[in-house]
Amino acid sequence: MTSPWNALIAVSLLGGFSYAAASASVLLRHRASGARLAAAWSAPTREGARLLVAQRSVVVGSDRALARIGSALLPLAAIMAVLVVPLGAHAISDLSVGVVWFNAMEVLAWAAVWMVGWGSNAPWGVIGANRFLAQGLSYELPHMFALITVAVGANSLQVNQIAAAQHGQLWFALTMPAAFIVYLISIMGFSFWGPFDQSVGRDIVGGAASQLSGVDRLAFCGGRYLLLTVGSAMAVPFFLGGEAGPLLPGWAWLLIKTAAVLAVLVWVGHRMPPIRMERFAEISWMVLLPATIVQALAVSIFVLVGWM
Amino acid sequence: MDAIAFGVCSVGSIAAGITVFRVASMARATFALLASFVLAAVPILLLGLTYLGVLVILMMVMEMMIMVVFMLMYMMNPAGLMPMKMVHNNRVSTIVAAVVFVVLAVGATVTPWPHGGRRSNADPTKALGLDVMGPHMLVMVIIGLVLFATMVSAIVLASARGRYDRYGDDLRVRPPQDPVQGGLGGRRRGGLQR
Amino acid sequence: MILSLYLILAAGLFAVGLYGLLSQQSIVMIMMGIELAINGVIVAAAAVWYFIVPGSPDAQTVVLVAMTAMAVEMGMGFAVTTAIFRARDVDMVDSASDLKG
Amino acid sequence: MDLTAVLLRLPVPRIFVVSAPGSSALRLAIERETRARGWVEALTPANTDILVVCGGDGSFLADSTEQIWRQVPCPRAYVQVTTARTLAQQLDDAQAALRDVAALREDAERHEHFHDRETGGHEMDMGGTDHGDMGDMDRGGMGDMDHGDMSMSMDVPGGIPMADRGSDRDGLKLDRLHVALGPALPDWPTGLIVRLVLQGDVVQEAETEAIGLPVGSSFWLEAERDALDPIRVHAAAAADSLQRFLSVAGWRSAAMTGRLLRDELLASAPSTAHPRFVRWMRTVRRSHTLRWSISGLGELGPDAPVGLRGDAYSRSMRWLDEIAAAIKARDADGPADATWGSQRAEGARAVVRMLPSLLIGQEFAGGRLIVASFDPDLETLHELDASARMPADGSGS
Repeated sequence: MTSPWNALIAVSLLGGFSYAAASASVLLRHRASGARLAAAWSAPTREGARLLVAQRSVVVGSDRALARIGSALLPLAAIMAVLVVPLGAHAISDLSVGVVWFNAMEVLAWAAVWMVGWGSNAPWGVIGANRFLAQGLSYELPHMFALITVAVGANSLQVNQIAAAQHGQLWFALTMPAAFIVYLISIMGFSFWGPFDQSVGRDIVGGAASQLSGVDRLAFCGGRYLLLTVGSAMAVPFFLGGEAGPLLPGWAWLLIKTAAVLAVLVWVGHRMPPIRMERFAEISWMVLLPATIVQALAVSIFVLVGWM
Repeated sequence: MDAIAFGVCSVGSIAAGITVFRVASMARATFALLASFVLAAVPILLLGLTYLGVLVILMMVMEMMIMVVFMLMYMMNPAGLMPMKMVHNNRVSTIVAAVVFVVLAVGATVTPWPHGGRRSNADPTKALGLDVMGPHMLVMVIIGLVLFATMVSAIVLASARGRYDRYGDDLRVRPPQDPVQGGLGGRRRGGLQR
Repeated sequence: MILSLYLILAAGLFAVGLYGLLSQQSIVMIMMGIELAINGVIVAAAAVWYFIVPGSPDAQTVVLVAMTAMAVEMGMGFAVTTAIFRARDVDMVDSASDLKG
Repeated sequence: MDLTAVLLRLPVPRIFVVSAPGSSALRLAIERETRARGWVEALTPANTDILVVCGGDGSFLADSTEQIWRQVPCPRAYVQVTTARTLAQQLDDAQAALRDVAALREDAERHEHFHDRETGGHEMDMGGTDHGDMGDMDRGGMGDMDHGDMSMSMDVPGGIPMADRGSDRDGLKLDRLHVALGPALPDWPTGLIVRLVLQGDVVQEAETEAIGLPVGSSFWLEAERDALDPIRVHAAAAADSLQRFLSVAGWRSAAMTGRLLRDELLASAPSTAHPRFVRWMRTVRRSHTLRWSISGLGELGPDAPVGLRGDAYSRSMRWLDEIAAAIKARDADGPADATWGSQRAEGARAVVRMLPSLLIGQEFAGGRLIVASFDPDLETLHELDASARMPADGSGS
């Protein structure tokens, strides 16, 4: 356990990056629709204020308890996941099984989204909730194999050691490209972002989130950006060499790399149309899963032979 | 600190476990069960078994989310709008459960448990890994086989459509005849488009 | 913290699970009972590792095996439920009593 | 000034548009105005600040509007638009109303009180089992969830009957859900209602209805009549359909550019050859993901009208072709297709007839995309039907 200041810094960085991601997303949308670009930077603040003063909506017959727990769980999961993200030399809590912890927290999103969707007692919510489970089952196994590959390559489940294992070597993004791509896909999967936002899709008028308003919606939508940010931040020690980089100090490289991954994901979210669940499920099981298994096998052999 | 956490979590875990059988809504029952698992994982974490504790949380979240779908599929009245008793021999079960609890609890308290061996300094996760990949390799191999057998037989049992339904009697039909087409291949090409 | 408290927690979980296992009619609810009981076993095994045999990881292996048992039980349980449901449209054990040997 | 008042000054309002049949001109005006102000459109009443009802005298949509209004959380404002001239002023007034703390407090109190009563007693309009009735539409016709009646007549709390069951493709006989799509659904063809019976999210039964349109007035026909360059109007109509389709497909950025292009085409602005639109067309046309994600949906064979043949992807690409032709052919104006209006009407008629058979067996997402890939123009259909009854007008088929 390190000082509470570390926790404070980590959480505020998380918030800051998420705000920037939300702003950037609005910016891209304004550019596409021809609206004023200058309004984008303040848009998340304005939206937050709007949701803070709004009543929480009540749908007759809805399971309010579940919906509210669910929307609060989403940001909570992201904040707990950030505990193991290394910041400078030390994470807030550098668990010896940081990878597994991160995975467990990210899976909490399944429960959160499902609770919100089911609790809304609207067909949209239920369809959205079940879509998210289908998506979760599709991305999760390849995602886990990607994480396993990283852990095998670094000989550790501890996030800092994974980053350290890439010092003076090729980054894991280069030595295990399949795992890296799958990892990026699964970030978008668990934060239901961009091509994988079918669970809150427009065709089901917002899906799981369709009946949310007020603080609940703020927590839910904010939590989604937090998850996206945590996923991007985690990509840096996993695949992009942690704080390795010339000239600048380590923490600066961490921030730059995180921002870069986040920017790519936000851009992809606007550049690509969503992928329908039934199509992605088959791709995931028939292409991504075998690819990650082969990747894991290859990395294991490299480790045994001593190349990594 | 640890003692408080242990007390709160273990009482909460058992309470959540009881809630599972008291609520009418299937969704709530599932999440009560999930809460019970997560709370029971905290005492495990307190013992220093970080890997197993986190693994319990990870696995149970996924398992419960799959379970909830089945609950909604097969239970009548999944939303619990209508309170209904779905129990048989409730009294006998309660008594049996209570007796078992008392016997086990008394046994746990009065038994003179042998006092612990030497605590090794090694990381328990690493020790577990070395164990299942070494002395207990056979256990892992068997677990693997059992899981594989389970996957195959569960799919055989649950699936209504086999490959003859998909590919036709001589297995030559391409693309496969699925009610909803997947993302790979099998797109019908030809005169229809454009 | 002492061993017996952990074992009482495990006994409590096991007993609640046993109650569900014995009293519920729906197959899915019975499976919930089984899961609770197995979770009791997991807690007990973890406690035994810490207090009795911390030197060897055998008890940890038991936890892994118990978790596998849960997964297998779930997978097979749902498969059987689906098969019965498709064939006979029931999900209550009382209605499937002719499956008794 | 207290905190609430400060917070109330900040938000960018979200508007939810309910458009009556025959009010496409107003809908387009609202969309233009929304964009100019940088406002955002809401997808559901629960996330709405300003409810805008456009067109009609209020009687037609009264029932569902009432339902929607009930779900809008405070602070909220209501606007009934009848002409485009007063639109800007009305929206300004609504925004001012959203900052009036005292009035909002009062409204919020009433609203809360109402909800307490409603949720406390479980009095439900969900239990209605006559699916044909418009008043049955809980959630303002955005998809009601009335569980069908059940043979077991149990005394249930709140009068909510349990879902009925029926056979499905997996042979599991699961619960069924009755959902009505339209008329007040974002990105949905005006005046169309589709009633679905869902199992999970698989469509088991479907029936379509084109709700009666009080005044026969078709925006697109009028625009074509008034325009100097009908081809641009045709392209604008295609852009409108395409942006809706892309929006349903979830590709929000592309849909928004499509909407901008539509307005530029209608305004006959010279900027349509702007590199932004050229780039947009290239992006949409070359998107493998889009093609891969939607091809094979709702295929129609040679017995369908020419404009509808193929699958959802080829239909959307035809819209793109139309737009591209209009943008490129600025100088060399060919003769516009004189039968454009009647083709639209015939297409809409065919769609209403064929939709059920196309929807059954699809998953919900596929179903929405199929409907969006036709985007039937019921206004034109009704106008031409009406004028065909009057012998003086010969523009019908």
